[in-house]
Amino acid sequence: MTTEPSRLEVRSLTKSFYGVPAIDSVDFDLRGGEIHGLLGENGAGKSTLCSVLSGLYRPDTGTVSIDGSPVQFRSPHDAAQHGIGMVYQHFRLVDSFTVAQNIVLGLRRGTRPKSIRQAESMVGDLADEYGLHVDPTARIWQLSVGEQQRVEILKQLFRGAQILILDEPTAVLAPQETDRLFEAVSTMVGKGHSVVLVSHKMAETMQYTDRLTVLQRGRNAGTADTANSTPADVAKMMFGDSRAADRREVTTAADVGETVLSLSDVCVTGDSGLAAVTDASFEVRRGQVVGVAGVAGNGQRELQEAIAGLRPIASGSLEVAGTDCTKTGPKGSAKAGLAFVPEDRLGVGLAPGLPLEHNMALKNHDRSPHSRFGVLSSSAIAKTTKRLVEAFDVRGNRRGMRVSLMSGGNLQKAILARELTEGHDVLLAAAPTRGLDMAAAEAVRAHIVDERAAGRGVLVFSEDLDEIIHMSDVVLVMFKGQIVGSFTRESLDVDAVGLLMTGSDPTVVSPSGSSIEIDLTEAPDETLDVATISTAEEATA
Amino acid sequence: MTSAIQVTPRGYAGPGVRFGVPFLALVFALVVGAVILRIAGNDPAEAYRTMFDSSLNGWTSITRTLALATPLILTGLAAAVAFQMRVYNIGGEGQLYIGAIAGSWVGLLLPESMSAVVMLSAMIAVGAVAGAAWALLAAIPKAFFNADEIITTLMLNFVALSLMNYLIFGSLSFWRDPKRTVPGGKRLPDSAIMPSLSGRLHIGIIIAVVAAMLLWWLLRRTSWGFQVRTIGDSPRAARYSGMSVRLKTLTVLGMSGALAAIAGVSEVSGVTKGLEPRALATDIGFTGIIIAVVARNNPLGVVPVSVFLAAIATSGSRLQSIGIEVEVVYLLQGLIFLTVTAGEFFVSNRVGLRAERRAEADGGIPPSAELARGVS
Amino acid sequence: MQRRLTFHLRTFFALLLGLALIATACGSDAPSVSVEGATEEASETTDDSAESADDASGDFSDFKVVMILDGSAEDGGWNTTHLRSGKKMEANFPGIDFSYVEEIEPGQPATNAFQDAVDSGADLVIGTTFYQFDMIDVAAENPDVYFLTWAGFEDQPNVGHFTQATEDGRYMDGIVAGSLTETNIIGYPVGFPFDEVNRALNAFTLGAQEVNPDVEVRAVYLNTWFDPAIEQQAAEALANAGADVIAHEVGSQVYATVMAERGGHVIGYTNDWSDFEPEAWASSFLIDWSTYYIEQVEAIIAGEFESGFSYGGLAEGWIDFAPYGPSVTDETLALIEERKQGIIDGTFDIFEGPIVDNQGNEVIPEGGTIEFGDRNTCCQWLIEGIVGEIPAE
Amino acid sequence: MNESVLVLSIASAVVASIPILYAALGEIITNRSGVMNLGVEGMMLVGAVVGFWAGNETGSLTAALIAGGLAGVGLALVHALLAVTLRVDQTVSGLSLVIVGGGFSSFVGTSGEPGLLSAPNEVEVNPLLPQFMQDLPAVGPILFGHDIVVYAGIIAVFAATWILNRTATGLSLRAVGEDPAAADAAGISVIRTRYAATAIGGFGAGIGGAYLTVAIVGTWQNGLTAGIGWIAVALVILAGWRPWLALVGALAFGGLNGLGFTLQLAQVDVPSDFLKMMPFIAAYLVVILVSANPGRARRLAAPAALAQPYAREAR
Repeated sequence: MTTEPSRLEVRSLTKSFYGVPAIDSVDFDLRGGEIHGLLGENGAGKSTLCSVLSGLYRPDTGTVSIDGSPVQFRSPHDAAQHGIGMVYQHFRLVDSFTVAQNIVLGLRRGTRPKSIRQAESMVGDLADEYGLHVDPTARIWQLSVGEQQRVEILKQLFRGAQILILDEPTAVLAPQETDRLFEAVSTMVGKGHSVVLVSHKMAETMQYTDRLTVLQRGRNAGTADTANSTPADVAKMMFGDSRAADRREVTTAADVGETVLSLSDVCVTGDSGLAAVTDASFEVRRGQVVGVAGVAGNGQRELQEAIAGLRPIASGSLEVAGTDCTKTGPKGSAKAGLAFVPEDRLGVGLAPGLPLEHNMALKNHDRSPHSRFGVLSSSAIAKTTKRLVEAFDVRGNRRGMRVSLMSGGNLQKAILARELTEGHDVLLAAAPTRGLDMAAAEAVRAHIVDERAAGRGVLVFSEDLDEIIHMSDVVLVMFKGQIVGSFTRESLDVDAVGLLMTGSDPTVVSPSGSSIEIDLTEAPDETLDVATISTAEEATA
Repeated sequence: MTSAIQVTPRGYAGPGVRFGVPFLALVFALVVGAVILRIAGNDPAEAYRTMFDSSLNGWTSITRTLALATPLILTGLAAAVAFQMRVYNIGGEGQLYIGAIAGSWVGLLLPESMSAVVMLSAMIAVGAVAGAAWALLAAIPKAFFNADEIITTLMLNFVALSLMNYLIFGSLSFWRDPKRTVPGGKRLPDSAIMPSLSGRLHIGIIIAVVAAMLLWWLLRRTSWGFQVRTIGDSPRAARYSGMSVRLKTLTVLGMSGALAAIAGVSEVSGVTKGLEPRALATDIGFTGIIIAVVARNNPLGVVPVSVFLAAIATSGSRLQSIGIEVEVVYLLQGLIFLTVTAGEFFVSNRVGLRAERRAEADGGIPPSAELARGVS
Repeated sequence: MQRRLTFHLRTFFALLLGLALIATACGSDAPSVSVEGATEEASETTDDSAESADDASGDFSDFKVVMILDGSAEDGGWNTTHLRSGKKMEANFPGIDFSYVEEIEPGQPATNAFQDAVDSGADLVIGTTFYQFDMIDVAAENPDVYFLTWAGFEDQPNVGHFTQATEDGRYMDGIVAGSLTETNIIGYPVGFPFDEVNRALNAFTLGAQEVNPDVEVRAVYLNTWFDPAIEQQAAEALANAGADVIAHEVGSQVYATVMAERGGHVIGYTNDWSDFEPEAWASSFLIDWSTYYIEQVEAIIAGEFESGFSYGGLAEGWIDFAPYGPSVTDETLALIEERKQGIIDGTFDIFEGPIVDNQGNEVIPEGGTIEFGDRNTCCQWLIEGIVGEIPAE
Repeated sequence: MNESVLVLSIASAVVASIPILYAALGEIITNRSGVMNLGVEGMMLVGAVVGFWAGNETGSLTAALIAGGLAGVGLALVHALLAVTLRVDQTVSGLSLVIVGGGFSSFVGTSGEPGLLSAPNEVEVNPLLPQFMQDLPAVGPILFGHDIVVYAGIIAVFAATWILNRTATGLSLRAVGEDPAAADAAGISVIRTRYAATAIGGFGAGIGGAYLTVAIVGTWQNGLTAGIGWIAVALVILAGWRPWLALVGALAFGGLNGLGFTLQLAQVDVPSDFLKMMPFIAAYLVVILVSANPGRARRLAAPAALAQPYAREAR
């Protein structure tokens, strides 16, 4: 396999944004019939490289060759013509169209089916061939995330893609769905396709790829055969030093105190008018981190919004630090002692087009000293900003500059600065480290753990199961709007959590959705291995 | 393999760019206008000199330009305050008519002997309330059902226009002067007419400029304005921080409607002196929208932009007397709108033949996902 | 590809630069022309003081008249009529400086236009539509300049108002329409109901009834001053309802087009459109304000201007007629001649009572009439035989 | 029977609806690609003056319509440049177009010597179908008595429906209007599609304006369209961006003024000002009703990316 010539050859590719290179003189080779992992931290240039390869961006300098002949892509269509298909992390599907319509969308005359019926049957056949089962007549908005991803892959295969680029395909998938995905990927490779697997998860990269390339700060830090590499080698390529090994182990639980957040039978209605959260009951106590695991789109966002007062609670009750906040709205929850770090940093947590000063005063602009009788004091606001920026080491601000120009890590620190310096008893943090580089994520986790040490309660939502497992004293699992599992640190079973996240093992779920006891000794060995691997990854990462 | 033209979003536009680009756009419009004038067989230099003479050269010219600018400032402010919150009130035109109808109603209803101060205050107050109420016809559906206000306010313009026409031309209403041989509004009593400052310039200009300063202060220096600007930037961030988007939608659209309506009161009271649909339906509201955009929704910017547009418009009859078609004025106004709004692209984006290698102050690479959210 | 793009861009900028240069070049040689014009204008203005010195010589070059039109001078209707009258006046005073500005909306633009006219040294400014409120302040501030404005009502010593006796012409048009209709339905689209229109409509119907007592005149109100697309629909609606003659008010040629299509006849309004659809063309009265304009200029020069209201019809020479269409019979023409002479002699009175309105009220008793000078405030009623109503409160 | 007021009124209404229909169809295509163009009135005015001029020069209906259509395209491309390439706020750009279009049309119309104002109409417009069909009772005048442009307009409705819903081109167009990023990723040029759709919108409005002058009114006047373009904008919303509903709406609103006059003649007193409000009140109410009822919104609502500029590099 390793002796085959390069299908795709990239030489000294550079692409800049804002005059800053996102990738800088990158070389990259892809052989026929291989799965090639592309690793790197966020911002290392993985997405930019993929976007150039798929024709979305035009590089500033450098060459791309396919089967030895140089090519220039002026559009994604051009790239597709040369057999490159890209599956984005955020799917590029038209929600209101059917699966078949999405797949034939944009095909030129001659390559597209004659009718939509024909398209549907062709899509059906293709799906069977690769084991990517999905109903060709279904509309995209009716499909699950995993199904939508299959549509994306089918779309590329339908267009004759020989080289498939999968951009963090497992980020949105439950473990079981991940397995199905890689089954399909190995089918593809078996049929002669080459696959680029973009990831920042070392475990899956080590498990599934033939070779891997690591990008670091926009440069190629090395390419290696996976079989000959160890996680430690790869980590070294990613970070350049052993800094990642410092990842602090979570200390034992502090003294658990009184209840600061309590939900009983909370039901919430989603945007579509259907129930998004059903009968959620749990509590968070002082000195405790409660983590909620679950695949995105299972009601987490609605539940967060309900707790923060942004979404009405249809039935049930909510208490923040002893105050009933069922109907008090965002101001009420905040006043009762809730600090909230939302999932969407820009747009929810911060007003992206406004300066940092404005954003630092977002929640208390109408109180003294920031304003008196409705009139703002810009000097008081500037003073507060200065204090927060210094306390939380927020960098990259310039007077009058819109905050959206700051990096993700600094934005998250800014939000934490604002949320954690007001008097509060409980922190609600949603996907607090998503999209952050390793150092920034670590700083954010440190702040969260400090909260527990300071005797406050923390409720964390994350799609990163490892993060949840490492930080939490109590792990809750959400599936289809319900809390389907509850584990203490002692009772934790990673495999059971994975199963519960996909809703695929009802035998161990008690009817009421209350906490369940799982005997660790009964867990199959294989599962333990997975858990061990992921733990190892986190340890090295 | 470099592209010839490279467009990159400009994160931070300095004052040179912010003021220089519109200025260049203006020059560009004037050059294109000159070419058109030349093609039409006119002398561009003479045309532009005449425009300058009749609008800005000398106190008399300035007063008439300011008089023409008065309603434009107010409708420009009406649009600017709504646009600050990204509520697109396209209904300034209709709100102006409603203000004119309500204002003249008060002026005709109250006893003539009433003092001018009371009379004018009552007219402005009732006109503003009526305009706000008319705007609420779009604001309430917007606040409660998220009904697209661009369409609702646009549609209400035509309803208001027909209503005003009906009052004067279609019926013998309270507003119509039965003694007139040509349909027209009853003339307002002297106490209901805005006192002149100089020539045609009436106190409406003071109201307009004070409104601009007040609005600027409200938006920039109060917590109300803080909230409006937050909502304008990100309604979700505003809701997250406990602001009532719904209430602000109602108050901002209401305020916007009130400002446009005051433009209507100012016109009936200071210029037409009665409800005269033909003189009122001259696209003052629509022009206000474009003024607000050119002024980047800054209330203080609305004033000079309005004055500038008024200066161009005021020269119509003088241009004719040197043999230039009056249409040239409309054409030139349109060109200026187009080039200056197009210029905004060059304010928010850097367009060059090659991408510059210039590090942003941030130093880091903004992850593309963050960028997308920042831009959209 | 990119090279080509760059090339295009360069060409474009070069072209633009070139155009700008041309523009400035043209600009730079222009001032000599305009300076000349300016000095001319200036000398005129300074000569104003000596205006009454030498009018006997027949040179009126020191007298300046500016006419302000609310629509296009080429509208073939109201404004064309005014301009035609103005040009006749111009021809009457050799050397007189006559100019006009068009498309001046009422409101601030009109006020500015009046002010501009005064500033340009006009001795007389003529406003051709209801500019009353727009010009009255300018008139008050410039007592040395004279103003004439159509259908005004407030008096200033230097302002004259005027309205034409449309009924004198409309009666004759009515005779033509009454004699031509076969369906006995005559369509009469009007912009808005107001005194002047009602008066003309009444006179028209009286004329039609004189030759055809069974005639029904159907009025529709367009609720617009000028809007050919809507006028077209009104014409269609009238034709659909059986009208075979349409007598329109201020408006466009669409009525002629529709009537020509349907084989009917059209009666114009102060336009000679006999060439447009010659077969359908029947008649039109014309307004000629030149008599009035000439009188006023003479009075101003003689220092005898009298402010106030003037009303003129056939006898005063304000009303004339366009050529009649081929379908109008000699018999009809003879009757028209008789009635014209009668009005001029004072032996025929259009509004001689009894006249009953279409609500059944007697509005002019037996033996009564409306005095000529009072007619401009008539009518708030429509006579029997008109299908249509004046909108109520 | 064929002389009855009812039959004749309906026949007149059919013709009067044609300019609105063409303009609305064009705007539907434009909107479906995600571009909002409020400048319909301006494009119609430009189409009207250029169409009338071309008809006057050539005497040909086809030449008049094509010239008018192309003039509309010219102005539409200005909007495309501003709204698609330069990403100017589409509402503002559209409003500017109305002002520019109005100024340009009156400039062109009055600049010549002699101007178009006094020019006669040289274009002859004849019914398409044989006389015996036109003479059929009731259906003759209503359905068979019209010129080719009327039938072409109705064919265009079906063509537009078919293209939008049944062809790959329509699928691409709708994809650009629903989710430009997805369309871009599928290899569809968002910019080209939006330019094309905006140009088609301009062509429709231009033809509508030209037909109004040469076939209906027969003269050119300043500001001739008098709000028809705005009615078309309202109609597109009312029709929920569907061509066949636009046809129904155009027939209803096209005949509205005529209906007003017919009612006046029948002594039914409905103030014509209130009739004129109808399309706008209807569009206002429909927008509110659709928004108030989210369940139906999915089927009736605007293209998801309507009025949103698209920039690939910004993603």
